[in-house]
Amino acid sequence: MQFPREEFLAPGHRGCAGCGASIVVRLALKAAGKDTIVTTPTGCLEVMTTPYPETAWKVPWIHVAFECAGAVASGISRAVKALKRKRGKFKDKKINVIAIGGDGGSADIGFQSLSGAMERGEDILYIMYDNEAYMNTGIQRSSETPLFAATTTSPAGKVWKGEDKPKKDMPMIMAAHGVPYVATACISYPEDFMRKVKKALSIEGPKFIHVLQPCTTGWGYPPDKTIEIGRLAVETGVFPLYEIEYGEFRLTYKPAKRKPVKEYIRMQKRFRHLTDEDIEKIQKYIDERCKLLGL
Amino acid sequence: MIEIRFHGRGGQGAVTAAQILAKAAFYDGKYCQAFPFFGVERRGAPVRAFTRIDDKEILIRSQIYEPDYVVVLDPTLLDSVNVLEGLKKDGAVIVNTVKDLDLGYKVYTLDATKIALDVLGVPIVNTSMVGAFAGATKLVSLESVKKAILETFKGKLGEKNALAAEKAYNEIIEKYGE
Amino acid sequence: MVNIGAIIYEPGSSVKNKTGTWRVFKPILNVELCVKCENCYIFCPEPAIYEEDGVFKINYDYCKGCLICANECPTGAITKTREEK
Amino acid sequence: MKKVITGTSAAAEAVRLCDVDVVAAYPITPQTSCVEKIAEFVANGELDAEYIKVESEHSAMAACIGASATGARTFTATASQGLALMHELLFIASGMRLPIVMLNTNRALSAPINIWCDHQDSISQRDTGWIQLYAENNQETLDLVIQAYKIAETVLLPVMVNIDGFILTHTVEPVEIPEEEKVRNFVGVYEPRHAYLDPDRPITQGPVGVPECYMETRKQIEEAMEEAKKVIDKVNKEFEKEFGRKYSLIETYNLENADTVLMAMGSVCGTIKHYINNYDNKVGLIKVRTYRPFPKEEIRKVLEDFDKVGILDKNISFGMNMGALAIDCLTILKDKTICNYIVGLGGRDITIQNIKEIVENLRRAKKDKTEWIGLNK
Repeated sequence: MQFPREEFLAPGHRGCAGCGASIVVRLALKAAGKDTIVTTPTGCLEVMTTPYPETAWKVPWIHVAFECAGAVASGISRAVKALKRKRGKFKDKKINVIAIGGDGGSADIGFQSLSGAMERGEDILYIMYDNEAYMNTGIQRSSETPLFAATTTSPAGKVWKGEDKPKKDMPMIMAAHGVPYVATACISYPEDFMRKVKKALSIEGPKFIHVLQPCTTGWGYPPDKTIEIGRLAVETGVFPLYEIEYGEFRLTYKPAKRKPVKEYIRMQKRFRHLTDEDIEKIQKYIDERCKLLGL
Repeated sequence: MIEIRFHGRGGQGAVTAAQILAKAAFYDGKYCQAFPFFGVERRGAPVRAFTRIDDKEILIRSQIYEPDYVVVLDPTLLDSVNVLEGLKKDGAVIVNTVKDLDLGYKVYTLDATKIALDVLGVPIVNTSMVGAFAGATKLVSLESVKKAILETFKGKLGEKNALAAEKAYNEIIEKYGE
Repeated sequence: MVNIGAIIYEPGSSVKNKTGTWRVFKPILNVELCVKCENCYIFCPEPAIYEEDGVFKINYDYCKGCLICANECPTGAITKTREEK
Repeated sequence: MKKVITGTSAAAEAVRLCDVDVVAAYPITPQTSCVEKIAEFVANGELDAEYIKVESEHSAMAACIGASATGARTFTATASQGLALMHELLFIASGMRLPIVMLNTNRALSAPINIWCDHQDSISQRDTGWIQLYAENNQETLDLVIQAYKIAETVLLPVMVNIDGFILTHTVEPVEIPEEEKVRNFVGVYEPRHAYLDPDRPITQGPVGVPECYMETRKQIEEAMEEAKKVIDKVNKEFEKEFGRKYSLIETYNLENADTVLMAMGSVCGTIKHYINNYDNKVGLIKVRTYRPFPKEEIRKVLEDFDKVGILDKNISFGMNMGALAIDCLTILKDKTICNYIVGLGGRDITIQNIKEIVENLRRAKKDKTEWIGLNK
């Protein structure tokens, strides 16, 4: 495969060395192309790409607040519709309206606005880039923080073993809205992610892609391992890749043999407090989930 | 300035009656204002609505405390609500009832429920009572009342309601004279 | 002068910010060993790897030295060295 | 054409006449009938707009921001808790300089929950960088919404048109509805000059405002507010020329005959005028129609020959025991006696008797003070 060479995210942004969020954006926009408007809620991505007077974005982009990307994207999408119909603007072009929000801005504080947009049937693609905690404010627990992961608000201590709840199942919640397309993806599988973005954009109505994005700072691993860890999340079944198209579930990647979760866990500082027994609990949880999905 | 207070129950259309009366006054070339008592009442609860009519622009925004007229859409309210509260000494009351009433004021009564049932098939008396008010007070013309009703209710429903108002108007004239 | 509404009219103007100075380790690409799998290109978070005249190159003005490229290179064509400052 | 309609209908008519592109709607008493009426217009093809049935007021404002930033003319309406929920986004709308127009139907804030009128909701948003206009009646409501688009799109600031909940929203009275063509010529088509999301011109809106630029953005908003006074004045005059109804930043009533002056905003001004006409023609009124930007010079000028003023406030700044209008006037009327009358909170009716009490109290007053009028014993 030859990846499209056009870049819509410019270098010079302030992301950490080894940042996965910028890889999400590069891949998504290579798939979406030029005729795209992006909105990003408050978060790492917004902060690292737009300190005035410089912007890394080469597509029209807007940030409004933390909890309203779904509504902002709705407003953009409807404005494009109205201005096309009433004033002949945007010519005949199909304009992609994409929201790219973190797990906090999407699954927590932005959940209501996202749910509203999905339920209303807005013609938007919502990409949740999931790094499993509030990285922008310094690694606090979100509803996407996995079981036993230590964050600054779910620290490992004498009593606590880190986060006490598994991840909130966003793609399934989004699918329950009856939207035409839901998918999971991981930056370590760029062809798969880009194919899903393209497919989503070919469908009219609300679309949701949950993309796993390892975070060197928040997860505690050397920056060169961002892609390797993402790959392990998929190969261990911790983060299965699938899509739900018009209600039909389909695995898009099935590892020949799932690797032990331990391989994934042991690479990350956020899990370093765990005993083999604890990891066994995670393994059991993941096994059950994989069984449910046919993995 | 003439001030009118309507008493009804939630769902009977007292607010609409006040608005139709205001519109009728407007069609007669007058200034008008109509508003409900801003309550949290639901269907069935006693409600109030108000209309002001004047030859000059109406500027006042306070509620009505000393009405010139009181219109009672539901006779059961006479037992539970002081419908005469603040009514001016020379004021009058128009009541939907089959009984003869002695309220210490000039009273006009009619069986608006019967008119409503005959004409509309439902016991909603608001339009009949506006017709009765026009007949009793001559403050607005029957023609304008009918026009206001036709503007408020579209099509057949409007025509039926206009007819109910006319019947009530005539019944009052018949009973109390011009 | 700040633009009205703090709007930025120059797309991709972050290129003015040379993030290459952040680097501790420097990736070196040996073109001889490159099989053009594009891993380094597509996984670069900056992006600081580009294709020119049929070969991939690293733009050291922006490369922050994360070394994802080296980690993902299947042939060992990218090696790390200490940045000499 | 003159029609007998409510205040919310009057605002909805204005939205239709202004050919608004995107409407975001969420119900809240006493605003709801406004977005219901607009829904009717859209459903019947009388207004060609995208109507977004959002799931909260927060999303209503967020959708308006997104739509306005894409170059669409936008509208939403709210009240009380809804406006409070929008709070952070109000700063964003003005900070991004988006000409959004919003109807706020003034209503008290919880707790205890209260659906009736006072000005605490909009006054609490005083410093969000929105132009705030207050209407006295339904005609003014319609006229101000039309003018709001022209003002907003000229100075690039959002405009909040405030009307008293129930007192105007649920009251019908005759309103002149201008011809559609005339209004459309008056407001024109919105052509965004600074902000619109378009792939052919990829701009970045809402970036990180680092300390090196943030303060300048605040100064620019302040300058736009100052400019807005001139623009509002100009739009008022153009409106009068086109539609015959006269508007100004502040309005005076019977000041020339007055020995006693009251100052107020919104529908209570009507009650005061009624009082003047029927009970006491030695009272004058200053009606503040444009509250932000605050018409300092204009107020100072009309009060030149008076040494005291009675200011009615339908809001209270807790811990100051004064309302906002009076507090604002403290700074511009340093040489005058300011008597502040807190009235009409949470739907407490403001009666003719109350006005009389205020006037008598003011005539006796020797120094600054605050009185709560109409409290139950």
